[in-house]
Amino acid sequence: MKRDLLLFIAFSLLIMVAPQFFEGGYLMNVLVFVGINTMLAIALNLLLGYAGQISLGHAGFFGLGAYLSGVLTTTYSLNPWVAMPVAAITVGFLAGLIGFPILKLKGHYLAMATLGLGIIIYIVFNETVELTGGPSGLSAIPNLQLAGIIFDSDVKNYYLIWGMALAVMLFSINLANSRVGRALRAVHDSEIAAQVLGVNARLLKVQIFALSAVISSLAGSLYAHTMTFISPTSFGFNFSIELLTMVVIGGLGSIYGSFLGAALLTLLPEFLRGANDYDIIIYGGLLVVMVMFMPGGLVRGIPALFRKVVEKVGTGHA
Amino acid sequence: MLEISGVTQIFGGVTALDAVSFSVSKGDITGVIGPNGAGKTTLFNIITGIYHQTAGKVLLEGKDVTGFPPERLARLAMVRTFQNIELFGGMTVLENVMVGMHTKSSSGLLACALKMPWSISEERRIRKGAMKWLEFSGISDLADHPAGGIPFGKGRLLEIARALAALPRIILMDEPAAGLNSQETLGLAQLIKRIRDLDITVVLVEHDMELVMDICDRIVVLNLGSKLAEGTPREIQESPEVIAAYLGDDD
Amino acid sequence: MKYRFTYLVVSALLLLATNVFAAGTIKIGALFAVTGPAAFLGEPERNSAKMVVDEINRAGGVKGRKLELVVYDTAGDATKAVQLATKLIKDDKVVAIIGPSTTGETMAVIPVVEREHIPLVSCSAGSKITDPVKKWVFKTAQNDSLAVGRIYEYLQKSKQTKVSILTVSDGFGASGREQLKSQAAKYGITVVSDDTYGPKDTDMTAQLTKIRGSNTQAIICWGTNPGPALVAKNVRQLGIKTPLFMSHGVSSKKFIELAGDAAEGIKLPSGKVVVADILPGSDKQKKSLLEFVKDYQKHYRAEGDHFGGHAWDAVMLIRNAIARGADTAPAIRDQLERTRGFAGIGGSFNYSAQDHAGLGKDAFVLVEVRNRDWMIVK
Amino acid sequence: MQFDQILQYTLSGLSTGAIYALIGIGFSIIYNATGIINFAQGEFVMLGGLLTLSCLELLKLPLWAAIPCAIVVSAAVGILFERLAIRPLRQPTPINLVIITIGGSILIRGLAMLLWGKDTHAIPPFSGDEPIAIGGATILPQHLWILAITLIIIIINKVYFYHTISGKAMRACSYNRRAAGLVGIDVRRMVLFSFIISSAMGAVAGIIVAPLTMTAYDVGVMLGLKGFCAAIIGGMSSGMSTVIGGLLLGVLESLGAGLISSGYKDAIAFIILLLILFIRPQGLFGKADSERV
Repeated sequence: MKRDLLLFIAFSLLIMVAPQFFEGGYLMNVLVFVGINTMLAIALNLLLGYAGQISLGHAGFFGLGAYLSGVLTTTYSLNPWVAMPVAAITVGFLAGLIGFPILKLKGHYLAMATLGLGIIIYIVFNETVELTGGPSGLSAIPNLQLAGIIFDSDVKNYYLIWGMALAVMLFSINLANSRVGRALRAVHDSEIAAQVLGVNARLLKVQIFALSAVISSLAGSLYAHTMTFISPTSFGFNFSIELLTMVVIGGLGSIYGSFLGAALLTLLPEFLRGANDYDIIIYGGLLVVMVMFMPGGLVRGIPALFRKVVEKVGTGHA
Repeated sequence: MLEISGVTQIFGGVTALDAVSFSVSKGDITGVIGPNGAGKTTLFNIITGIYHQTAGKVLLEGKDVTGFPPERLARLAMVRTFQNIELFGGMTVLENVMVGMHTKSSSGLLACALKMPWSISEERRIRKGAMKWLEFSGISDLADHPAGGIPFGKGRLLEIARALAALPRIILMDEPAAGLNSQETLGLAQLIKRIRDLDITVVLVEHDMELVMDICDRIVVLNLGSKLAEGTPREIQESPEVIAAYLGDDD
Repeated sequence: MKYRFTYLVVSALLLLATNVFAAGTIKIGALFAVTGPAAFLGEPERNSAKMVVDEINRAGGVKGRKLELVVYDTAGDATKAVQLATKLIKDDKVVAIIGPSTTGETMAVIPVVEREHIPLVSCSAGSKITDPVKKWVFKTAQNDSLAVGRIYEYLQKSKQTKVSILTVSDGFGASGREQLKSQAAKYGITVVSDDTYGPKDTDMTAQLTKIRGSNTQAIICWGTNPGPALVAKNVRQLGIKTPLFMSHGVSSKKFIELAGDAAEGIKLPSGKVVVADILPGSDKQKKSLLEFVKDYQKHYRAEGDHFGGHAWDAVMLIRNAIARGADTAPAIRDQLERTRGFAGIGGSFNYSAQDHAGLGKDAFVLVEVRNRDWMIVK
Repeated sequence: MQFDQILQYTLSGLSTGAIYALIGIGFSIIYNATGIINFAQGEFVMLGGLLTLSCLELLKLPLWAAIPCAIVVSAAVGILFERLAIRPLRQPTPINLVIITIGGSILIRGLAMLLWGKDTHAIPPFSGDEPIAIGGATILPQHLWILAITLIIIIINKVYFYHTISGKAMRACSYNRRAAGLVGIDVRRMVLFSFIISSAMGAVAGIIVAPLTMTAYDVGVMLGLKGFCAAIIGGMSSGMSTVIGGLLLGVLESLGAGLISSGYKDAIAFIILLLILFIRPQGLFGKADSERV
């Protein structure tokens, strides 16, 4: 408990001083997106890593948040700070509603159903042209403002988004180590045993599905207000897969793992800049290799690898 | 305490249970025995709401609980353990037992995540309670070990501790001695008796006759889906039908 | 992990190295969708931009200074486009940016360049990029409205008033659909049916069957390869005799190759590049066009298309601005706005404070596919 | 509403549906033998088309030789995929399998992009492209090819699964893998077989459809998903129900695009998918099965 808190404080401090090292540079901009992706990866991880329920449609919830915020603040001139919770509650409610039938499904079937859901949402973004601007996108979404500060630069957005992301992290760490979090993990390990102990597995899964959608929606709203422009392509099937990759690479059921996965996958294209056409292969290859050789993700795999190397070196000398 | 009346289960044309009726009185240790395929585990699954029977009723403390899902039965203070222990392997031993206290705590999702004062104090209470049950089962030294890595025998004890943490009035155990060595079985017998002393009704399915005869107050014998006999251990041992159908069979 | 570290060190060294050499050169950034669904735009654009920068440098640069082109691939993704625009400005310190390839990406990048005061010469077609005019944003691709106007003008002349439109559901199709619907009334045309198809669809007979059942006099399909080729084939299969029009999105040999015989008789508005060799000698653009086609053939052994032309124009416009003495971002912007009568690939550019699109109707010619080649429709 | 319009919608729908059916059966075969939903199934459709193209243009093979060549190579890729990605998996949980087949599909698609580029390619029709009139509707000779080949494949399938030893063994695996293993069936071999058969079938689908729809490195994604919808409607059967599921899906899509809204055409397929999963997870024609819920 104490250790968790210390770790979190250390992590937060690191995040907060980080901008001192690359103030103003392009990396700041990438780090803003690392923040948004961290929120999304945590949202998916709560569902996939803790509750053991897969979703291949999370880009849809992310998009719903972004579009609701975007449309409410442009067409209906709502204050962004009002639009954001309105969007989140709406998305949470919708997710809860669809959650009951969809979470009855298991494994591959759940994967396909959520995938279908994501694609339907994507098509709706494309087709409701009067509302969303359709494939051409929605522009002139206002930046967030707080006490006279307009969040329109990378540095300001960095603090805004990482503030939110850290809050989501703390929220999730607390949740994971609580009565509800334990019940969730119990459902993941043995649904039947959890039920016998009085855990309403179905309700719990729906709750987490809705919570996960709410966090994704918040990330979507922040994305919309940071980018000030959104179009459907950012919320397609590919992005759902990218999120899944982040969670798996980082480590299922680890909040810091989600951060690692999000950071790696957001920064990776920067390293691969020279290998334009090859990045899709590296991407697919990474997914395959991780599942095969490091099923616990980076957050567990790296320490294990380290131990192995230390052992090898140790025995080598002996 | 628990009353089974006319429970019938048909799986795709095969009758697994045929109008089984018996009752369990409060504070007893009741054993359900029978050869393989007698329908013991099926019966347990029906009582605990995992299967839904084709016909018949289950009454818990006089209340008709037929068709209730397992989580609702848990709230009515009935819990069970499994034949192939179902531990939460990704969690520590202590956390496993803490899940057992689920019905005895109430903090919701938001309260937990936002660390509301009442949820913090509840968490403290859960931890304390769970520790107590670990001590009761004699495995408190394993509290911080991952449950996935402990020996099988300890896993049994953990599963029982976890079930007890739900403060049940009745506990059903599916073959608690399966896979245990004789030393561990002796310990188990002691534990089950201590559970009864807490005024918890125990129903168990078991193959280990020695154990059953030693600890049970009453025994129900199933054979091929029907009830064959019911009585005290002595009565069962002397029943000619049981000897013919079951004890004669060297199992 | 160690590997990555080495990689970092090496790339950092490389970066330093380029910076040293870069003294005296002028850095121009470029964002193209080289991969992803809009790769048919991004790839020729990147190729053309690189080619023309090489040519300029080989000829001694501009006013004795070499140009350096920094190209990033956006994969057609608006988020990436914004990140990379920031990277170009903050890390590479470019004085102007060319691209991005699609309207969506351009709209996403606009707030960045407006904030950072870097001129952007977009290669995408959406009218809303420069309407209303934004101080730092220019474009080279012809507005969709001009292409639509070309078709409608022709229909009006041949006294046809009822059209069916079939547009692809992506940014290109959506923008065309908007223009087709909004401009119809001006030419006395009514849109009798309005259908869309998905960019990955493989069969459009359902939409066309519906169109066949209407009393339409012309079918206008707005999309980029391969969809329109399928539409052409489906039209032929269904035995529809109504004249078929396409957009400038398919004015490349690739379309004729894909649609085969079904392409015969299809008319579409096109940049002049595909008919460069048969243009009348009086055409001001002819010289640029022939030069572009020849260079592209030489460099890439492929036919240059007008998408590549947008990037060519963008580089040349910036080059000319620099040649007029500008070497900082604000100066380049001001000089761009003073561009008059530049005969490029997309048309004759005349920018002004009120017009950052710069092209007139003559940017498009109406062409028809005949004998697997393009003919100019008079 | 005219009759010949409806006829045209139906005919177009049937030929698209036949392709969905072939891909759907591929899904079902692997699912039944292994319990895996192979998200890479669509990529074999892409491989079929593009490999045929290469055989025609690079190797200058005639069409009748290019097609089997493409099928064999696709099946070989299927073998590699099973050997390198599925078999060595240490923790074959459903989630890991979903992820690894997705990873595999991205990888295959990426390699195809490198090999064949990003362009769309046209493939000549098997026998001319003069439209054939049926009532008020018109179809192409290629449509007849599609329907005929689908029919032949279904018959071969039936013969294989019901009248050959290895087919029967495969069916045994699908009923109960453990029991099949106990009676001496080499389950791993059957798994490999299932990958070979379904990748070959995916390739056939890709080959016969390519002359109509053209082909590119990324055509597999949507077709694969639609094929999955067909399989779900058919209750994951590797026989007639999935075929009917595919045809039904094709016709509904085509009618939906013509009569309701062309923009929501793809949404129709997925709404059907969700409805079936919610209401009748055993498929339209199947008996209840506790596996899916």
